[in-house]
Amino acid sequence: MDQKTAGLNIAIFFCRQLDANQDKNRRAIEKELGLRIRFFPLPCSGRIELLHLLRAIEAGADVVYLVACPEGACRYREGNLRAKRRIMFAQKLIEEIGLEGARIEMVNKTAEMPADIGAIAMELLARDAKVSISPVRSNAVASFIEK
Amino acid sequence: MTANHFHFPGIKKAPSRFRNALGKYRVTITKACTNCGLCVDLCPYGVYRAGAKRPKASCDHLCLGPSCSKNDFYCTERCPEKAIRILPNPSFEVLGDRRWPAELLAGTWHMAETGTVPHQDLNYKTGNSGGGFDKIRFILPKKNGNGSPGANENIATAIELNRSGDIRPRVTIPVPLYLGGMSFGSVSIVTMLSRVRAAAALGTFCCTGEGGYPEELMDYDDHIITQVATGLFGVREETIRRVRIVEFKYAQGAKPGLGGHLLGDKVTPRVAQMREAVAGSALFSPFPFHSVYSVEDHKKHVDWIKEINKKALVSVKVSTPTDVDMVAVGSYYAGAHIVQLDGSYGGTGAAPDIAKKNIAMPIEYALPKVHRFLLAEGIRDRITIIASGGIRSAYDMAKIIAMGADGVCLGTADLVALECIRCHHCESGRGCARGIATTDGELTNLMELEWGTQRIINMYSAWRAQLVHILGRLGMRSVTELVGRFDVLAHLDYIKQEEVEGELD
Amino acid sequence: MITAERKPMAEIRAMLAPYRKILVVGCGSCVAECASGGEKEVGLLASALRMDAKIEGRTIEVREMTIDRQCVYEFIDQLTGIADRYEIILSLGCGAGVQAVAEVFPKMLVIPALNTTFIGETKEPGLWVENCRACGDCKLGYFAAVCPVTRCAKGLFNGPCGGSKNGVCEVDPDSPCAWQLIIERLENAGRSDLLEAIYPPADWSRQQGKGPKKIVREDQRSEG
Amino acid sequence: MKADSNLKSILANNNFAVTAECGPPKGADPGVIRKKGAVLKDHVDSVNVTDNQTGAVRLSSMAACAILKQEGLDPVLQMVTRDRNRIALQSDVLGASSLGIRNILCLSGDHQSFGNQKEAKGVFDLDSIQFVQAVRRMRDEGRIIGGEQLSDPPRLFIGAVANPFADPFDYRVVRLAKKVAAGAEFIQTQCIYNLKRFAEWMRQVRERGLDKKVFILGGVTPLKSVRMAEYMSRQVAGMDVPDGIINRMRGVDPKDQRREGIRIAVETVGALKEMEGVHGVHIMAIEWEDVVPQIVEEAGLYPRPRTSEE
Amino acid sequence: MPPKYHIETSQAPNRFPKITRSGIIAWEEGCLKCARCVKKDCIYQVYEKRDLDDRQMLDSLDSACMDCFRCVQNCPNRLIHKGLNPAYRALGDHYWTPEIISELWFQAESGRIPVSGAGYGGPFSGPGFDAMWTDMSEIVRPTRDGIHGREYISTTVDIGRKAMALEFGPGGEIVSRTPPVVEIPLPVIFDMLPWAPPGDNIPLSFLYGALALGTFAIVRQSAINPIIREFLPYAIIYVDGDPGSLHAQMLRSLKIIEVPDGEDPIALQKRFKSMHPELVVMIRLRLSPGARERSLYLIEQGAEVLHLVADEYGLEGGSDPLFIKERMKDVHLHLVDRGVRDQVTLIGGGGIAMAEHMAKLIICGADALSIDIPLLVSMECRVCRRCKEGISCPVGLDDVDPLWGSLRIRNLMAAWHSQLLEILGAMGIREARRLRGEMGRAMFFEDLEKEIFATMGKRG
Repeated sequence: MDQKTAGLNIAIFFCRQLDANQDKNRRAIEKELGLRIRFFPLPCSGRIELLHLLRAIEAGADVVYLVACPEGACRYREGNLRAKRRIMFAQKLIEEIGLEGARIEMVNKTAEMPADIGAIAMELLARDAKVSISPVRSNAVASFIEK
Repeated sequence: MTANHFHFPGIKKAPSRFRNALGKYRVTITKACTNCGLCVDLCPYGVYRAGAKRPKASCDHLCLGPSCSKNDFYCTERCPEKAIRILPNPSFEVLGDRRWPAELLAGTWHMAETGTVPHQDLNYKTGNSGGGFDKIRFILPKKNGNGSPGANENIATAIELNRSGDIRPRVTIPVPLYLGGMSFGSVSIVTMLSRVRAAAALGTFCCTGEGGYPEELMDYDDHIITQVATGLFGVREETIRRVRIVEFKYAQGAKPGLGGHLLGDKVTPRVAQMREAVAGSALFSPFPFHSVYSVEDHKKHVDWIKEINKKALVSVKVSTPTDVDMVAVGSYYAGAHIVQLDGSYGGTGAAPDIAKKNIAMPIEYALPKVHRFLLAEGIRDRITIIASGGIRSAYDMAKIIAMGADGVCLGTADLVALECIRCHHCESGRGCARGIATTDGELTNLMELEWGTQRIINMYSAWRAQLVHILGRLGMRSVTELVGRFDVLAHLDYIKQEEVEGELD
Repeated sequence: MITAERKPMAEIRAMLAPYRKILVVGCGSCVAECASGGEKEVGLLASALRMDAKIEGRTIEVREMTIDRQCVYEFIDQLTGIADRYEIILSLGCGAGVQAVAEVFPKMLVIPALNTTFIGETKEPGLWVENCRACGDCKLGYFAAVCPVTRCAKGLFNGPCGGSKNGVCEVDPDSPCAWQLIIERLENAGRSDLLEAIYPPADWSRQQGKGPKKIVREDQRSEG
Repeated sequence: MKADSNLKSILANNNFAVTAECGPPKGADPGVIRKKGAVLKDHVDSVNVTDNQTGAVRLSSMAACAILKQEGLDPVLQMVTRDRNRIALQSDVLGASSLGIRNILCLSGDHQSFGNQKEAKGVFDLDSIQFVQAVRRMRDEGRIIGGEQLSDPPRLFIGAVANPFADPFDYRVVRLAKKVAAGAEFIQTQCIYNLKRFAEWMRQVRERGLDKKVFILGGVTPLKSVRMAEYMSRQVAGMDVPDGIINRMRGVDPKDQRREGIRIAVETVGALKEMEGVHGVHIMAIEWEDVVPQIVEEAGLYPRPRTSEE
Repeated sequence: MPPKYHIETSQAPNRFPKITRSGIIAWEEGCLKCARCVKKDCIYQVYEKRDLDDRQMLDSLDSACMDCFRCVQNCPNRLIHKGLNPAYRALGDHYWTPEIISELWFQAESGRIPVSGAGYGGPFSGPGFDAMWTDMSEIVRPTRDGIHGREYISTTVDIGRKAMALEFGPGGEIVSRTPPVVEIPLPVIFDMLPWAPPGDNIPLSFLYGALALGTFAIVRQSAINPIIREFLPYAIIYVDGDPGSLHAQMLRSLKIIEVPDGEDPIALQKRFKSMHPELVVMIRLRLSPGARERSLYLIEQGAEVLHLVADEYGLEGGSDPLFIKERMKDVHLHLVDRGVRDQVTLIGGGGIAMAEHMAKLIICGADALSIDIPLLVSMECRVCRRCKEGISCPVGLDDVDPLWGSLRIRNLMAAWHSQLLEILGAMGIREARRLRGEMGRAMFFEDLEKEIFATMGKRG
């Protein structure tokens, strides 16, 4: 894994339609990163709620991704479109308390991206980190890694 | 009344009680819609209803789905704004189970709503259990194309229930089916009455189950089978005298060897009064009859009923142990007119999962065993064999008759007609959330009697039409010709399409 | 229903700055419908406040509660025995809710998290539009059920001003000209005659009389 | 002090009236008003003073009218309902009359959101028609709204505005009729560039016989440039500048555009003079009052008749 | 008759929201807040009790919904849908199915038998244990009342070798030496786990559970530490280290010891017996095609108890492995045939996942069973086997509270016990000992298919 995101806690919400075998496919990265990475499968990305996103950050995630199907390819027609608007709303909300909006990001899968969620996660982690450790956890006891 | 002159009840549309019927497809109209109304005019199945801002796809359960694209009335293609989306209904995958998959449920709902077989691509014939009925097909001769119209009209579907040759009356039912016992308490009074009234309209019978004989049923005495079961709940000489058939329930396929159990929540004051028990306390029906430990004891029971009601036929309901054939013979010699074999995959209001899955054998095994054994004993013609426990469709019914039954007894299918979705929670809390298997006042009110009656009539009317169709294809003039005709059946594990002449259906 | 919008976080933070134990109270009625003060919004705001405190290294205790209606005492009573464990109540009710809660807890400071905006209608999901100003003297019967007080920028009773063009208001081109609607609807209904009448000045005393307005329904009042 | 309105006399004597508009300054210097008054004095019959036009704060219309009155002009007091409730409006009507102001033009006023006081509360206690009715009642019946008797009624020639170019078009005449019914005696219209539409409106006015009940003065505003023409066409609601006019402006050299604007204004005045039922023109040369004499002269409306009262 | 065996149960709440088969897909936008779903339609109050679990980001909507579909069918804007839950599908594998896992959870939480309405909704039959049905008694046979009845049905079984005949001395006194026998009140012992998160908490839960139930848990010799040592009376030590280090004092606190089937397990048996004659020695034997011969050999050499283990899928070793049920039948019938079956105790293990497997394996010839994974599942294990790969346990089993864990185990075993009683009662069998080898009281898929369906389609 790239060092760019080393030290960051990552929460990945993802649509299970992306990867039927998601449970197996994410193990390698779970093994490597331990509790620094958390996966939350959703039946559809449209099932994401603002509270999910906020609570993830509150619990100590530095970056929260929502990985969704390509636009226009949602099994429920509009799930990922709705998700996108919720993500934008959540970004604005956290900006109001002084966090970077970039801590929450929507990723629509593209044809170039790998098919399994573990590999997608690897790819996301290899990107340049847009943010550093969240002040939410650096200034307080992080509960993200606590169970 | 003879079956030949029986007038079958009419079919009337009886749409879903719920705002959104459940179908295989979901039709949505996007904001691009200009409310031109073309889709409303185009769709011959009435999927759309005109709306104030845009049409509502209020009946998308009637939609043909993407396969409609070959039709010139395909709305999605012709919508000027391309505002119509037809997608699989996401909820459909959650519905049902292996024995009653979503399509079979939806197909049955369709029959109950319209009285006709589904026009959508729904498999309404078999389930997805991977064995038994679901792997058995009829071998139908290839269509020769010159079947004269109306030829099926004279195909008889009636069966005789008293074949013993004794002095008791002959009882003929115009369809080879009657409705099985569901006690007052396990289902609501509306459900019970809907079934009884539908049975009366169809000229057949409905069994009370073990829970007494509510007075609302008395108008339908001639179409009621009253049940004497191991708890003897609500059994009175007076009620035994009212009816034409009395049924001994030894066991139930879903929980063979186990007693019945009605949870305290369902024991309302009315239920308690009927069963002569205390409201709010759980009721156990023991197993077995503590007065029956031998065939001789059993004969005494039958004699007792015959003594009390001199005209009634006696039916014996048993489940399907290893020695089911012996049980059937024993029942015959004890004087029963009807033996009902309840297979292990039958319905129940509540039973331990371990029993439902594991104890006793499926009806598909038991029935042929019994049929052949009775044939060998030379008494097959003297007794009526009714199969139950897992008969879900007209095809299951026809198959089990071909495997040796005279007719079938049904329960779950009726409930599905009443929009049961097989959530398997009949037993919990206030009972059925859909107001079918409940005694909760508010939930009971979810269903209307007329509607319930009509739904069941509609479904069985569609079943009868399918049975007639099968008999017609097989060149039979009566359902009695089908009994024990293993040769018209194929099990897909043992016979391939290439090995038969004709088509497998 | 009554609509409201969340205040900017900066304002809420400033008001809450001196306090550590905060009871965040939502309202399950109007403001829940317009997605500004229901259970979810309470959850979001509470989460944001907790994070905000963490960022600044403060420790705060936030409890979330949402009651069915903040403007009815019976529901506010659910806070009794809980409220006094907190230093301050942050109310996500409308102005009426905030004040009703304050009245029930005379010793507690109650501050609003919302700006109460208007009486409106849900036009479509996520879009609420004002259409009543509670003037207390409803004239919708003469104006084809389009309220000129609310929906005309100038509240004109006798026809559109000169700024109406292509059916939209000159003040807000995204809003239809109320008078255009009135005229169309009256014409469609065959009541153009109502357009010729001159409507006298309104009786605003019904809207702003002597202090807060009251409604009394004797039959609804209890003896006790 | 003149006993009555000069404008009223001109119109009553079947003269083709000429009025002009004068915007007060954003400051307290009375000299600006006096200067504008001097420019217009001989060439027009009356001068309208705008009331915080576009919602921007300016020297008060009432004060400016009083100054013009001192300078010997016949001012038309414009009063909008945006800024005053019925108490203030009626009080100011009495005040104006007491200062010898004899003409009033009742308007609702531009919405406050267009001005430099966007956060202001728009009053709009009355609308323009209710205001016209109120003034008429004060004058003719000596009663205020609500019926209380005045000791002395105001003496005012009551005007209102009309915009033939706003939508819905068919309703514009109805609204005029309502204003007339409410008591308006003269009407000044929005600036006319689309003569065809104005003519159609006048046809409807005549059809209802309104030209016999009220004096109609067509509004004329000289264009300074193509930019102004385009701006008015696009940005000002209720303004109709046809492409023909814009193209005509575009067709001349920028330095000659003012001249062309004047030419169009003169032609418009000419056309209005010929139009049945039009009783005069109202020239609104926005911050360009000194062009008014030229237009009046070129339109052949100079010199202005003297009225008998003088 | 011993006192009626009864297992105390009490509700042992889940630590995590249940993962259920389906989830609700609800679009929030467009909700009319008409509250039909909340106020009128949901009789389970799922919507009113909504809560978000931070650890799983799971909405209680998903775990509490009972699939009645009323909200789906009555939402005026049709905003509510249902979908299968991906996390549910990801539970376990083809053998340890999500259905099995969730039923185990239910039993461990409540101690109750899973009961439901409507007929069986599963497949007609299946591989392994699903290819057989158990019998019941009807009319012509005496029956029992099952769990609600008054008659006592015993589930006790014996572990040890039995003398086939007693020899009497001249004075009528018994002179034959009877080998030691350990009685367990339910035919189950707890086996070692094929995989598990590290630490003492899980073995301690097992040992506490064994103590409460009156049975035993097998513990590796190598895993014994001072904490585990406290529980040796409820443990069966599996000798995976140097037998020499097991001193007599330690052996005397044991009732049963298990030795691997190595070069000479009988020698090891003799060695332990010489140190502690009352000790029952079990020989752990990997199931394989050679199991019948090996079993016969060991019995002839004096083996007392054979623990025949399959893998976690119930399969024996080898290239074309048989399922435990088939191999158990094979071994059992072979030993019956050779007249030695009654001398020994056969314990089967591996792939036992449900209560019914218990009854079915006993019918196929086992005296008792050893179970493993279901005990872990009772503590909310999801059979993801992440621990096997060294990934942390998603439900934190390594720091589970052993008291809670043992309560869950007790609940599960109570439910299994009740279900065994149901099966025995339905068959009219009074004790579990009598069920062993009763293949005539079962129905096998292969036999029935041949008998019933093979003749179809044949004319004449």
